Amino acid sequence: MSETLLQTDGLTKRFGALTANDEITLGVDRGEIRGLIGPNGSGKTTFFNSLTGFYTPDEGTVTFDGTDITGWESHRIAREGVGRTFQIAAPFGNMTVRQNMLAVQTPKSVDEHERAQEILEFLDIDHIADDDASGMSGGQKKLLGLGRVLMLDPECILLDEPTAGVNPALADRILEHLRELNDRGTTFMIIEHDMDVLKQIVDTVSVLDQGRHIVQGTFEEVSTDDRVREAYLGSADDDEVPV
Amino acid sequence: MRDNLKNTVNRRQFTKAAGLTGALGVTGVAGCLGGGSDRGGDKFKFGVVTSLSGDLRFGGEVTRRGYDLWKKTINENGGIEVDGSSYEVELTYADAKSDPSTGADAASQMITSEKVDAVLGPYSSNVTLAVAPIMEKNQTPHISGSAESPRIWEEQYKHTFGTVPTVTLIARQAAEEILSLDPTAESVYVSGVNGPFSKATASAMRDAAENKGVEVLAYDLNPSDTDWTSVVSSAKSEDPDLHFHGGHIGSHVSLLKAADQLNYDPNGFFCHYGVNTSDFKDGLGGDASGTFGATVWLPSIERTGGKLFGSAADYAKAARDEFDQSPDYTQAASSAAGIVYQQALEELGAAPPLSDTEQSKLVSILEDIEVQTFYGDVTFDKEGDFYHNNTTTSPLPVQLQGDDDEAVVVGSSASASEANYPVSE
Amino acid sequence: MVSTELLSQSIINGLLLGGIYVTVGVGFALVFGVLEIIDFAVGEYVMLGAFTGAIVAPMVGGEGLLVVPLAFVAFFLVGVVIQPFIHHVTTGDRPMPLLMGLVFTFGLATFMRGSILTIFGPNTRNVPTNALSGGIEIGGLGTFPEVRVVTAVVGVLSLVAFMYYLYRTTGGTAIRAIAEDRDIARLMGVNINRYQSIAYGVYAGLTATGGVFIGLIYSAGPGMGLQYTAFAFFMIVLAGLGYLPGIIISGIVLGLAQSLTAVYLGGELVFFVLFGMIYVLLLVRPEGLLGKGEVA
Amino acid sequence: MGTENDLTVRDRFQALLGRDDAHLWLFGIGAVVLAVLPFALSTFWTRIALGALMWIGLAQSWNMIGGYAGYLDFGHGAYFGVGAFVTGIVMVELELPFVAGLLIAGVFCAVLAYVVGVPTLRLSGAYFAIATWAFAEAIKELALILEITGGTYGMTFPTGPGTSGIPLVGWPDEMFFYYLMMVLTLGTIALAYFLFEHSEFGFRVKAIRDHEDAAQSLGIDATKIKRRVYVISCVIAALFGGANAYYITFIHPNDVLAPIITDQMIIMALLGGLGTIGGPIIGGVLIFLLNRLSSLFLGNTTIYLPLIGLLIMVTVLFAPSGVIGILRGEVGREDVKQNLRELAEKFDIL
Repeated sequence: MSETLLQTDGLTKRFGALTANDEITLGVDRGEIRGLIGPNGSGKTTFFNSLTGFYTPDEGTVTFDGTDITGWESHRIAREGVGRTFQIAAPFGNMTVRQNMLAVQTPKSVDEHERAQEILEFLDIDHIADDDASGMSGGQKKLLGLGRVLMLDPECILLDEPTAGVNPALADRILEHLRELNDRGTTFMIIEHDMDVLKQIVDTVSVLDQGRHIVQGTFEEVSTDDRVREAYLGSADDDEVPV
Repeated sequence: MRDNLKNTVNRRQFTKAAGLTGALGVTGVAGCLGGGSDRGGDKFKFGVVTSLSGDLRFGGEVTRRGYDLWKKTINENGGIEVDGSSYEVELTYADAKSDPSTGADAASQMITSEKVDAVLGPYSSNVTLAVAPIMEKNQTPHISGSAESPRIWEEQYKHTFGTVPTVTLIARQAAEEILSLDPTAESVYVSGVNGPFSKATASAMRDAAENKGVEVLAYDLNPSDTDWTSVVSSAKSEDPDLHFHGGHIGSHVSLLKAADQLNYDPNGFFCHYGVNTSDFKDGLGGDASGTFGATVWLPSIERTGGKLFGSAADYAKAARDEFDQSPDYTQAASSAAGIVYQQALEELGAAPPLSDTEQSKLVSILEDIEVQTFYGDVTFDKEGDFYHNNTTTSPLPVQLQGDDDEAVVVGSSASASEANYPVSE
Repeated sequence: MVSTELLSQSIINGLLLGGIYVTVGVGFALVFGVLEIIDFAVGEYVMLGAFTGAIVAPMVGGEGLLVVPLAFVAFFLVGVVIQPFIHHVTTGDRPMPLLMGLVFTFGLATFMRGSILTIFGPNTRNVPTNALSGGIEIGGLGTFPEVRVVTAVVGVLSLVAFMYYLYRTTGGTAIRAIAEDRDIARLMGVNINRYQSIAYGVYAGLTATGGVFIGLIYSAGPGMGLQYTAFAFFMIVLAGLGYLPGIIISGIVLGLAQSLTAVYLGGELVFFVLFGMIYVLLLVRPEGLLGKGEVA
Repeated sequence: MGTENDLTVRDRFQALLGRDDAHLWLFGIGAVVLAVLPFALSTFWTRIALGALMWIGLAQSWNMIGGYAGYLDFGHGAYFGVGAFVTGIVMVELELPFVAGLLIAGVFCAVLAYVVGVPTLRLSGAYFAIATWAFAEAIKELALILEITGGTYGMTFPTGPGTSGIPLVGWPDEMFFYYLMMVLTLGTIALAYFLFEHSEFGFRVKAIRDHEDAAQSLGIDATKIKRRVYVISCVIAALFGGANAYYITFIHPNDVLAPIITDQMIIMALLGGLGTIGGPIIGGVLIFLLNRLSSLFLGNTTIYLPLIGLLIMVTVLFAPSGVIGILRGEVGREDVKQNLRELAEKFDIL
């Protein structure tokens, strides 16, 4: 089962003189969990944004499940089956948790109320379903962010630091949920700084440095790779060197 | 400034303000109380709808002075005499804010809530056109001392009357006289504000020139708050003998200032409405001299009658004593509107408050009325384009002359002074 | 006058009209760009300045120009006192701070306009000047009205002075730091309250000064402010939000469009063309005419 | 804490507001009260009540795009005016009854709003606000120079029996217009309630307002949804414009297209409480009554103008979530004190 689900080919995004993504060619297989790492400013979030239609790439293509989705509007990409979360998990204000879930544009055939209830139960936040979403804890907000994406029933989910700022117990729970979802067939690509977290969950890791895709491999392969060490040591954030 | 300070909130207003607070949010309750329907029978009560704020507050202020002065004077003289007893006059005001919708509500308030005997009209044609239908529906008499727009009379409202001849007549007759001054003008540049009254004025000026066979170099309408240097530059390059301008005081001031700044100097400027107001003279700060205008009334004018005020001069003195400013014809016509009611009520012979049938009778009396006042003879047309407009009072061309920019009559009439023409600074 | 002279005169008129708009736009651009305040009262500072001219000038020998420094100082102080209120409603945990500031200043504008109308009445008042009257004729080109020329020069000079202050002085640096990031500015030890108040005070003073000149050109009246509020808004978006020198360009564009439309297309069309142009320009160039503004 | 007996009036009120069906109850009771109200009122107070109803509806229509969708529409009044003129043109030029005019005005403004919305909604924040403002000014100027609108002479509507086109309505009087406004306003409130508070559509609108990127990533087509909200809110303003024009009988570009129309809608929605159903209702009633009654009852002074200005400032200072915030108990003595303290700190300017 090594069929490629999401493939970028020479994906390039420039901001004026700065090239944030430099000809990134990268494929994610169906059913895998892919980690995406790199020093700060290496272009990880930009890559997500280019993939999901928030930025129009200057060059290159994005193919999802055989369909060229380059330049599509983000909501269309989402409906096509690529969900994503943001680094900052902000619920929509003035609404309950459940209403946040119902806001998602689900496929017409789905009974959204039923689905929302299932997902909330799956994530163990159904007990606060009718509370004001703005009153949730940070970790609960992350769960809600994940829950909203699940409403789309996506084949592939891009997660931007799913456990950042969440207490360890809740972080473990989130990872547990991800694994379970992966077992059911969902493909993931995860930006994560916490290498302990990454180690537990990913199948393979892609490393970005200065906008370029420099290495891909298993966690062990990558963590011993010289280019990766250099990339991290070369940057100011030496605390982020993988061990 | 002084007259405004005088109008600080008095006790009656204060009571109303207090009542207002109560009325907020509980319209229903306030409605049942009827908000001011507690009128006694010892006074004639008139509702005044005029614009004290909004775009047309200049004129609104002038009409208010006219109505106020009439009320004050008649009450000092004991009031309106009906069948041997005298009844004082009470005015109740509403600010239409130059807004037809507010004006319509004000009219309704006067009739159904304040239960006035008659209404003195709003300033500006837009508000008049919204108020008049309500007068029709309620069959309440309504005289405006300021409505000069021809549109109002075209609508043929039975209950609405006006003491000022429509501007179509005023501007045209004055313009024709000014065009006859020696040396006779061969060309004229007509500008105006693109507003209902001003456009009617400018087009009457244009018609006058065309009637006299004078070449009209341009007929140039502009938004009121435009920068008038463009008009002045265009006019200057056309080099007309005379410049005619239809607008309100604000636009005259802006136009003449721009002309001064650009050294544009035709033989004369004729502006209508309002060269004879202190607003205009103050606005130009001494540069108003020589400007031509049109009027139907001046403090110095001789008129045949003198009901309430002995003569134009008497009225002017009373006005100056009260407001510290010379009255212009709108103010005079507003006071005259009151005098017309006074005469009509005397003829009607009914004590206040007037019943519906008495109000209808009052309207019939107004249709046939002939009053001789300090302002001139007032009658109302019974048919035609000027239905219910007083076209009897004759218009005159004036010019601001002398050190204090006194308006004097010029042109062909017997009492006319020599015009400063071509105008020299 | 031949028609080329009408053309050159119209261009002169347009440029000088643009100068008037610049005097209103400069301060406004500052409070928008630096304090992120959209001040609905901007036109009312113009009105208050013009009124100050009309009332004070007769006391100082009928010379409106002498009122200028007084107007600046007086409204600088007014601005310094008002700014904390605006600052307060546009910060903290309030929802939609942009709108809060807008509505607060809308109330402020209503208060100012209503107070002047109630106290001084509706009359138009002259702001006298003996120093500047008439125009200087330059053969072949046209007439340069003295008072308008001085106004335009003052407008441009105050822009230059502003730029100098912002980029060459400590206070200016502090203000720019605040514009970049309030929290960092605070960490750097900048008393942001003081500098924000100063910036707003300078804006109020300058706009009122512009008002004195506008009073000299036209006259003073309680309702005159509204149109300048509109123009101030249009000035800063055409300039490109946050890009101060763009104010000159937008002044020129607005002034010329107005003047040339009036002469060559018809006076009635002036504002239709002007507002239509602003709308279309915003759609096609939201980053300002020069493309140097920030796009929200 | 506390038993039933300890509840204060405010607590009870909040409890009532908190009930699921409270809104429906309030709406039902309100509708009944409104329906019988004119029988208790004089003609004048009926007019005032119908004016208040109209402004509630207008404020609510602005609240849809401004409060729920978060787009500061400074040109909303343009649709009020265009609705008025289209209704008038249909009645005067085509000699059709009012109902036809109103329907055509609604359809016309739907198309206009769609065409305008496509490019304009690409802008956001202050840009959108100023673009819509310029658009509205341009529309006003256009109406002043067009022949068909009557230009600067304005337009007088046909009145009298038969002009309404509604069976059983003779000469349309205050009662007729009252019920017309009542139907429009209650319809607007009901629409706002079901659209924005009780449907996925409304959740999506709020999602876009709060976090447009996140909403997009959840499959929500923000462009399409914003355009829908814009068109709906504009059509409502147009319907009120047409109804009001027929009621006033005379319209002029300087009146029905005045920027103050938009300003009032914004102030009402904001002071009442943005992005809520109750806010524009409370704001609309309060501001309209304050404005109208003060100009009518304090008719020979303009002192009410600065007072209204002060009121607006004080509300923004102390009740940022509007009057509805006060009713919800968000503006207690402590909050005011806290507010004053924070304000005082900002005076640290020496």
